[in-house]
Order: sequence, then C-alpha cells, then structure tokens
Amino acid sequence: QKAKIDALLHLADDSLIMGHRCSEWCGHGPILEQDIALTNIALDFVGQARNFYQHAAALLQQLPNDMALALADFDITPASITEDSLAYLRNANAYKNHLLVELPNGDWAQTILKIFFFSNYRQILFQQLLKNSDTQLAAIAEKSLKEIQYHVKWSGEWVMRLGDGTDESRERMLKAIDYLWPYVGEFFNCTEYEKTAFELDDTSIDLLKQTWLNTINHTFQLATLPEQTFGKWYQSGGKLGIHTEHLGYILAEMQFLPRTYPNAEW
Amino acid sequence: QKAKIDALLHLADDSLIMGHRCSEWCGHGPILEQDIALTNIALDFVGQARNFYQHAAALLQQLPNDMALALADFDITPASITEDSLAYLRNANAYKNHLLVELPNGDWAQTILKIFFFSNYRQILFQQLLKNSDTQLAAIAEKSLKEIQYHVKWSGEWVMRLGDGTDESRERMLKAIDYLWPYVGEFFNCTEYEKTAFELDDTSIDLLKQTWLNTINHTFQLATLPEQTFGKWYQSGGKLGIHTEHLGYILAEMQFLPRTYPNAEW
Amino acid sequence: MDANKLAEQFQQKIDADIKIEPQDWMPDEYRKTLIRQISQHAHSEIVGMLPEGNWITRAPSLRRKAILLAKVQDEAGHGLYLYSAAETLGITRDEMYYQLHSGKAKYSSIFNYPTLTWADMGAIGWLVDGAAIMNQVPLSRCSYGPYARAMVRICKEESFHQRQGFEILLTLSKGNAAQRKMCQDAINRWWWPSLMMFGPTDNDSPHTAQSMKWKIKRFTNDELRQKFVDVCAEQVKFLGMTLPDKDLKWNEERKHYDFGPINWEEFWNVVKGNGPCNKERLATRVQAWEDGAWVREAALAYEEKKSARKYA
Amino acid sequence: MDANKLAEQFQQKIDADIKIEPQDWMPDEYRKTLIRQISQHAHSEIVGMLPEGNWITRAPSLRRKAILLAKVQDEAGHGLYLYSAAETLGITRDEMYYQLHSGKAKYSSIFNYPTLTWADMGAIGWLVDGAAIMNQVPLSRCSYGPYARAMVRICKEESFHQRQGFEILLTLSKGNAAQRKMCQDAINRWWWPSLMMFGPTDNDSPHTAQSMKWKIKRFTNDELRQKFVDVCAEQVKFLGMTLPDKDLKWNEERKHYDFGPINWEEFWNVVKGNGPCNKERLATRVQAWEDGAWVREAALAYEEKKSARKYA
Repeated sequence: QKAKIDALLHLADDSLIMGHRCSEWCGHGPILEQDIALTNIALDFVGQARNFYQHAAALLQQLPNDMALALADFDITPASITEDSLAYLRNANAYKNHLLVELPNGDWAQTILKIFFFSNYRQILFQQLLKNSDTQLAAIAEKSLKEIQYHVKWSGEWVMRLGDGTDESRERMLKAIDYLWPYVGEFFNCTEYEKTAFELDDTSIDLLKQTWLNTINHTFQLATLPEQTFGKWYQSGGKLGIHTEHLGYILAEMQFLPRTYPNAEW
Repeated sequence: QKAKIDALLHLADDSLIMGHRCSEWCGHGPILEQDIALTNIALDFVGQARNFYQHAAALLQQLPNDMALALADFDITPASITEDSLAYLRNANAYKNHLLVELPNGDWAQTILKIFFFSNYRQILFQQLLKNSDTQLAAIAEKSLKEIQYHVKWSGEWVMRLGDGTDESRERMLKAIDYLWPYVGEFFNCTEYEKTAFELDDTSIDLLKQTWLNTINHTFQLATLPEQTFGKWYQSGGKLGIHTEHLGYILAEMQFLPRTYPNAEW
Repeated sequence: MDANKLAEQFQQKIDADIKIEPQDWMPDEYRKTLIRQISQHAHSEIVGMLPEGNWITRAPSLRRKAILLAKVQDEAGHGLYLYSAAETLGITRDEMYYQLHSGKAKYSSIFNYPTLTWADMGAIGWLVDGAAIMNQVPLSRCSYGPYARAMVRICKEESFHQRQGFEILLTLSKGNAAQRKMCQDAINRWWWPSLMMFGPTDNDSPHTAQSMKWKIKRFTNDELRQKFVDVCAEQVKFLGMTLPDKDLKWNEERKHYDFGPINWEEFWNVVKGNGPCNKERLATRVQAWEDGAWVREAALAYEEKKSARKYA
Repeated sequence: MDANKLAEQFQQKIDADIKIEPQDWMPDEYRKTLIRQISQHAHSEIVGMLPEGNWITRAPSLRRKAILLAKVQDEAGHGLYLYSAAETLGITRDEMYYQLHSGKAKYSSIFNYPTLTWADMGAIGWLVDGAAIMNQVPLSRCSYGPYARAMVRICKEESFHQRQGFEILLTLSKGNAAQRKMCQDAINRWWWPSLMMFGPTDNDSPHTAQSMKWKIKRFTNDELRQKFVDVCAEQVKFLGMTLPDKDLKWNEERKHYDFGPINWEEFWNVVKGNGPCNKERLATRVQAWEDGAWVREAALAYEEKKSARKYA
C-alpha cells in the first residue's frame, strides 16, 4: 500500500508542479494563440494532479488515521486528507516529483523542451498503466493520455520550429538541451515504489527508456538537432524527496494561503 | 495609543522590507566590497526593524489582549505578541510600509537610488524623532541615525558615480528616477498616525519635504542629473495597508516557515 | 452612387436592424469608431489577464486554481475573437499591438488596479465582469455583424465567470474572520473603479449620441451604471457584506438606488496613465512581446523553409 | 646567489618557523601552490555565500535572519582577505575571478550541494564550518605570513559561526516533530559531503608530502578527517540525533571512532562538475559579474573624471 500511495503522490506532484510552471507563462506568451495553448496544457496538468491526489486521498481515507498521515508525510496534521491537503500541506521533502519539472521556465525553448521531454515520457509510461491492476489508476491514465497526445504533438512541433528555425532559435534549443538533459535520466531511474505500483521490472524499464530515447531522437533529427544518448551520470533525488533549491520557492508561493489558514474552506 | 502602535509598525515594516530587498543582493553584487556594504545596510535595516517591533510589542503587551491583537491587526491569533509575531504573522494589508520600499530591486542604479531616496527621508525624519516625547522611540532614532548617515553617504556617492559615470550608467539612473519618483511623494503624505506619533503638523511636514527635496537636488546637481520637483500626483496607499502586487510575494516567501509552524521556536 | 446616398442606405439598414458586414460600405467614422472600440476591448481582455494571472500560482485550492486558469484562458480567447473582429475592418493584429504598446490605444482602466488578496478574484468576477456584461450584452445586438457575434459568445462565458466570482465571495463570506475581512476589503477596493467602468457621465460623453444612432451603443453610460448599482445593491445582501457608499439607498420615487458621487479626478488620473499599475501592466505586455520576437521569427522561418521544401 | 643556495635558505627559514613574506625569495612551485590554494579558498568563501544566502529571505525569526546575514557578510569578508593574501603573490583579483568563471579554478565541492530546509543553515554551520575550521586552524601557523595572518582572523569568526550553527540544530532538536525531522534530515544530507571536504585519502593525495615540508599543510587529510569524526560523534549526542553511518563506533584500541567507507565516486563526480548545483553556482557568479560590468565601468569612469578635475 505504501508503494501505491507513494506512486500516486509522485504522479500527482509531477503533474501539479508541471502545471505550476506552465501557468507562470499565462499572460506572458510570445503569441496569443500559444499563450492559450500553454495555459490549456497547464490546466490539463492541474486536472491530472487532482485526479491522482483524489485517488490517493480516497485510499488514505480507508486506512487508520495515524498510518494515513504518516504515509502521506504531512508535516502538520491536516483537518482531513483531501486533494487539497495533499497538495498544500506537504513540505518539499515530502514532494516526489522529478527534478526536471521544478526547474525554472527559462525562455520559450527551455519551456517547450521540458514539456516535450516530459510528455513523451508520460505518454509511454501511461500506456503501460492502461493495463495496471489498479483500475482507477488505469482509468486516469487513459483519460490523461488523450491530453498527453496533444502535449506531445504541440511540443514536438515547437521543437522542430525552433531547432530548424533561425540561428538564434537553434542556439537557444541547444542551450536548453544542455541544461535539461542531465535531468532526464531520472525518468528511468525507477524507485521501488514505481516498480511495484506501475508493475515494471528492469527489462520493461529498459524498454521504456529505449522507446523514449528513440522518439526524442526521431524528432530531434527532423529538427536538425544533435542525436542524444544517455550518459552514465544524471541528476536525481526528486522522486525520493531530495529536490533542487527551486521547489521550496514554488511551494512557499503556492501553499501560502492554506498554510496561513489551514482549516479554511475556499 | 493606536497612533503610536500604527506608527511603530509603520517604521518597523519600512525597515524590514528595505532590509529584505537589500538582502536579496547578498552574493550577487557587482563588486565584492559593495556586496559587503549592501549586506551591511540590510543588516542595519533588520536591526532597526527589530528595535521598532520590540518597542511595539512591549507596548502591546501592556494592553488587554483583545485590544492588542486588534491594534496589531493580526490575521491569525499568535501565541504571543513579539517582534517575530509582528513581522511574520501579519498579512500584506496590515503592513504599513511605503510603497517605495517594496518595489523590486531592478538593477544597481534602481537599488541605490531607492536607498538614497529612503535614507535621506529617514535621516530628516529621525532627526525630528530625537525630541519625541516617547523617549524609547527617540533613543531608537538616535541609535539608527548613526547607521543612516552612512547609508546617506554611501548611496549619495553611488548616485554621483552613476549619474556622472558612463553614458550607460547615466541612462540607467535616469530610468531609475523615472521609475521611482512617483513613489517618493508618499513620504510626505502623512497619515494621522504619523502626525500624532511623530508630533508633526502640516508646517513641519512641509519643511521636511522641502529639506528632503533640496538635499536630493543638491546631490543630483553634483551627479549632473536633472533637478526634480514634486508633481501634484504620486502613488500612495502603503501606509494605510494598500500595497502593490509585490508585497504579497515578499511576505509569502518571508513568512513561509512561521506560517507553517506558527508556535514553533527557532 | 454618391456618398450621401450610400450613407443614407447605410443608416437605413441600421435603422432596420440589418447587420453591417465586412464587405459592406460603411462611413469612415463608423469604421474608425469600431476599430477603436473593438481593439480597445481586445486589449482590455489581454491586459486583463495580468491582474488575475497574478493569483494563479497562489490559488488556495486545486479546484479554484483550475477555474482561475480556465477563466484567464477564456480572456485570451476573447482577445482573439475581438482582434479577429477588428481585423475584418482592415487593421492587422500587429498594428493593434503596436498601438497598445506605444500607449496610443487604451484598455479598460480597471486593470490598472492591483490584485492584492485572493478575495480580489471574487470581486473581479462579481463586479468587474458584472459591469462588463452590463456593457456588453447590448453590444451583442450591435450593428456590426462580426462584433455582435463575438459578443454573443463572450457574454455567455462572462456570465459564467461572474457566477464563479460571486461564489468565491460567498465562500469567503461564510468563512473565518480573516476571510470575511478579506471579502469586505476586496469589495471596498473594487466597487468604485467598477462604477467607473461605465465611462464618464452622459454630460461628459459627447460621442454617445452618434454611437447610439449607429447602434454601436444602445444605452447611455449613466443608464447602464444605474442598472449595475441596482443589481449589486441587492446581491451584496446575499454576501452579508456592504458596498462602500454611505449614500447608497433605495429611492422609492425613482425606483432606483441613489448612490454617492464618483471620484472623477481619480478616473481621469488613471486614464492618463497614473493608476497604481499602468506602467507595470504595459511594461509586462511590451516585455512579453519583445521576449517573444525570436520565437515568432523562428516560427516564420520554419514555415518558409517547409513550404520551400514542399515546392522544391 | 645561485638557485640551490636560495632554495636551501628558504627551507631553513621554514624549518625554523620563520614566516615567508611577499618580498622574500620563494620557489616557483611554492608560489604556484599557494596561489592555487589561497584563491581556491577565496573562491570557496564567495561561492559559499550562495547556499546560505538562499535562506536569508526565509529565515524563520528576525534574530536568525540578522545572524545569517552577518554570517554571509563575514564570508564575503573572508573572501576579501584571502584575495588580498593571494594578490601578495603576484596575481590580481580579476585574474582569479577569470579562473573561477572559466572553470579553471576550483572551489570547495561542498557548496555544490543544495540548501533545502532551514535546518541546513544549522548543519552547514556545525558540519561544514566545523570541517573548515579543522582544516584551517593548522593553516594559521602556515609558513606564508599573509595567509597565516588571514587565517587567524578567519578561524576566529568561523568558530563563532560554528557555534551558531550548532545552536540552530539544538533549537530544532528541542522543537516539534517536524523540526526534529528537519534537523536529522539535514545532518543526513550534510554528513558525508563534510567528510569529503578533507580531500582524498592520503594514498590518493600525492602533493601532501611536499606541502607538509613547506608547512602549507600540517596534517594529512586522513588525520584531520579522523579528528573531525571523533569530535562530531560526541557532539551529535547533545542533539539527540544520529550520524548517518551504521559503521560508526568507538574503537577502544585506536582511541578513535571507526567510520564507514566514503563514496569517492560521488566525490570525484562532484569535483568534475556533476554535483547537484555546480552549474547553477557558477552561472550565478558569472551572471553577477557580467551584470556588474557597467557598474564597475561607471565607477572607474567617475574616478577618472574626478582626478582629471582635481589636476586640471
């Protein structure tokens, strides 16, 4: 059960922090239509986060209260375990998102590349989850996949536009790759809770990894961007609660109101 | 008594938010010696904030608890009224600092110009406070004046260096003046609580205003910067708790820990 | 056909409630007035994303966050319809942006006030969107077809937003003391600027007569403002809050609420650019536009390469 | 006098504990080693401002905020003394910055770890400053005069910082459950990197012998590390916390604590630039330097104008 809860919180945290970063663009995009598209993606992520948090909350509510509080790793005792208490009353070191998703937005190149890497990863992971023995998890994955397909397509098109656009856009893409690549290894450095809850073994993880890399390189080729390989080393820790210095600031801003009035209704 | 408390909190909030903004430079200054100088100024402001909050807390502790809580305008009930609860457990709309001090740092020109405007204002105000009937307030003012004299000198020298430095630095100073000038009018738009607690009337305020303007223009002349005059219109509201959108972010970051654990000792 | 004749036929169509369409003849002044009004309206939607966007990352629940995101997205969408409607009159979106960024075009002054607490999301929905709807519903019967059709769609979404805003305030009004205080404070700050959204009093609004004749405007500023006051004075009772106007009271004779004098000095001051956030709002838009230049160039270069390849 | 003779006299002075001063003759290698060591040390102070600077705006009490500000300011001051000491050896501060910014010069790898909670401010003070003091106290008797004198002053301030850090942890250890957890978590994350601060094991540290002969180094890495472990293993008991090493236990025979193997792979990986924050720390310094270019130019231009006026 612990693995299941950890894995759901991991999925929820990934979605919420992705949504948070994407939403920072709202009103600041380079093109009105793209501002709308990116806000829509932010909305999809927040929606996915809610589904995962709600599922986790439902499971936690069935457990003895003490055990549930410990499993969710709250740092204060919430009035009840809900999607909101899970999002707003856990500290950075209880958050289990990938380091990649909490990195600053940077410019448009860095933002769309992050979405491109992440949504391709999500796509192949969620295809796996379709046959998960937790039918609720499988159902959320199925629902999310429709949105993710759009994220994959949208971000892939932008990778091509920027990679094969102007000298400047290409330069910015190369810089973005340089900055983000050390963080993608963490996708496939699976924790025990992921293996258990997502029903993965080392072979299937390796397959996901290869599939992901091939997909990325396929688009990169079309975008005239250099082929990537996995190095031996990469940044990790987020899935176990050891984050970058950025997450603390995200949460300070995001959680401010519920922290101030922990039992209020909004 | 309300005027006294409001005025002390106003002085404390001004100091704390100035200190906060100055401290954001720490480790990012253009010259190591100046990084040290600015950190020192931040430290002076935090120290002044503590003196004012402590004095306010001491006065509040002598009042019936209900009245004290209402006067300080806490949005949650703190375990006790201390310098820390006054700093960390009041919302933006209870904060009484000038709008000027919460504005973003911008570049070095904007930062030093803000310190220049503010410390010259503080200098003439605190000289008034030396003879205040609240001897504790007068004592804090006296102690602070030594620090403020240094802030005045340091920032004035930088105004000259940048105003009369290179074309770029001059351009940046002009831009900084343009950005900050609409906020200096609030210094001399005195609230009732300031008039009462600082023992000022319209004539003395007008005198302060003229003195301040002359001082600024004197340095501006040396710095080959254009002479300034007060317009009819200026930004205000901070002293009555109506702030810019920036203060909320400052407080979300600053207050995060005490908001999360409101009764903890640190 | 001579110009007088055309103008006569034009006015006849309008009088007969026949919509004017882009390819139809129209007087220059009609075209100019519409371009100014529609683009100003479009800019208001785009600039209006900023004060609410300011609270997306700080929304206090996931549900509220999602609703707010969707709302701000809708505003971007409204901007898009309106820019398209204006384009049918022979101006490009880039020209309109240029007018906004250079300060030549205006946008609704209400967005030059800061959003200071979460309750402002409620007050904006209830009061600002409420006032907007009051202004806009008549516009969905306006004489220019593309504008009228855009308005139909926009008004439907706006009234949804208004209900959501009211619900935010209702929740706060039933909350703890700090939440109730936050609620009243937001109403206090947004009430008068909302009344100003209807524009100057009829005496100071010289173009009203012509606009009404052209059916670009269907009620005077003061008529709409009175209607808005009457509605809000009733709704605020559901919140258990008050409107910050000591002169507000029901006038049995007029069958309307009387209300206190509006601070027109503040209104004109904000219009002139001296509102609390004018500089920042415009600077934010200009920054977004300038930061996006390389992105737009890249997208263009890529399209050109792609079509070159296609026909190569 | 020939070079051999000079080298001999130089070594005699060192053996007699007579300080070498800037104007004295010294072997090239001695000079180079010192420049490398002192500038690396100076860079560590400057880069070391960043992880702690990260918590100034979020310090949980005004007293702690003031203490932390003062501490980071002290670090800048240490950087200043050390750059000055290095300058006496014939290198400018700008050259040293260039080496740092281009990645040629190193700084202590410990600052490539992130500060994730307030408790990290305590752990850095107790463990990181503690390890630094252990390394630096012997350096205050080092053979090069300016470096030794800078060290005396630095060590005095560092031990003050260390006590403050320990006091942060002590307060947390007596606090609520979340604070105690935060305290243990910080110790867990900072313990092993602190042990790595003493550098590779003596077997992998080929320059140690020469440095000891020159009295630039007075103890080996492993000696200092053992001393540090012995002290911390006792101090942690006052906190009611544990060090994250299951092999840690008192060895009655050696009269020392035994401790588990250090992850040297991690150590070299971080040294190579792959630590969690290497890129960001360096990028932050470079950015500060580049953003400051116009300020430095303006200050210079102003000084030139001023002295031109003076002599005009």
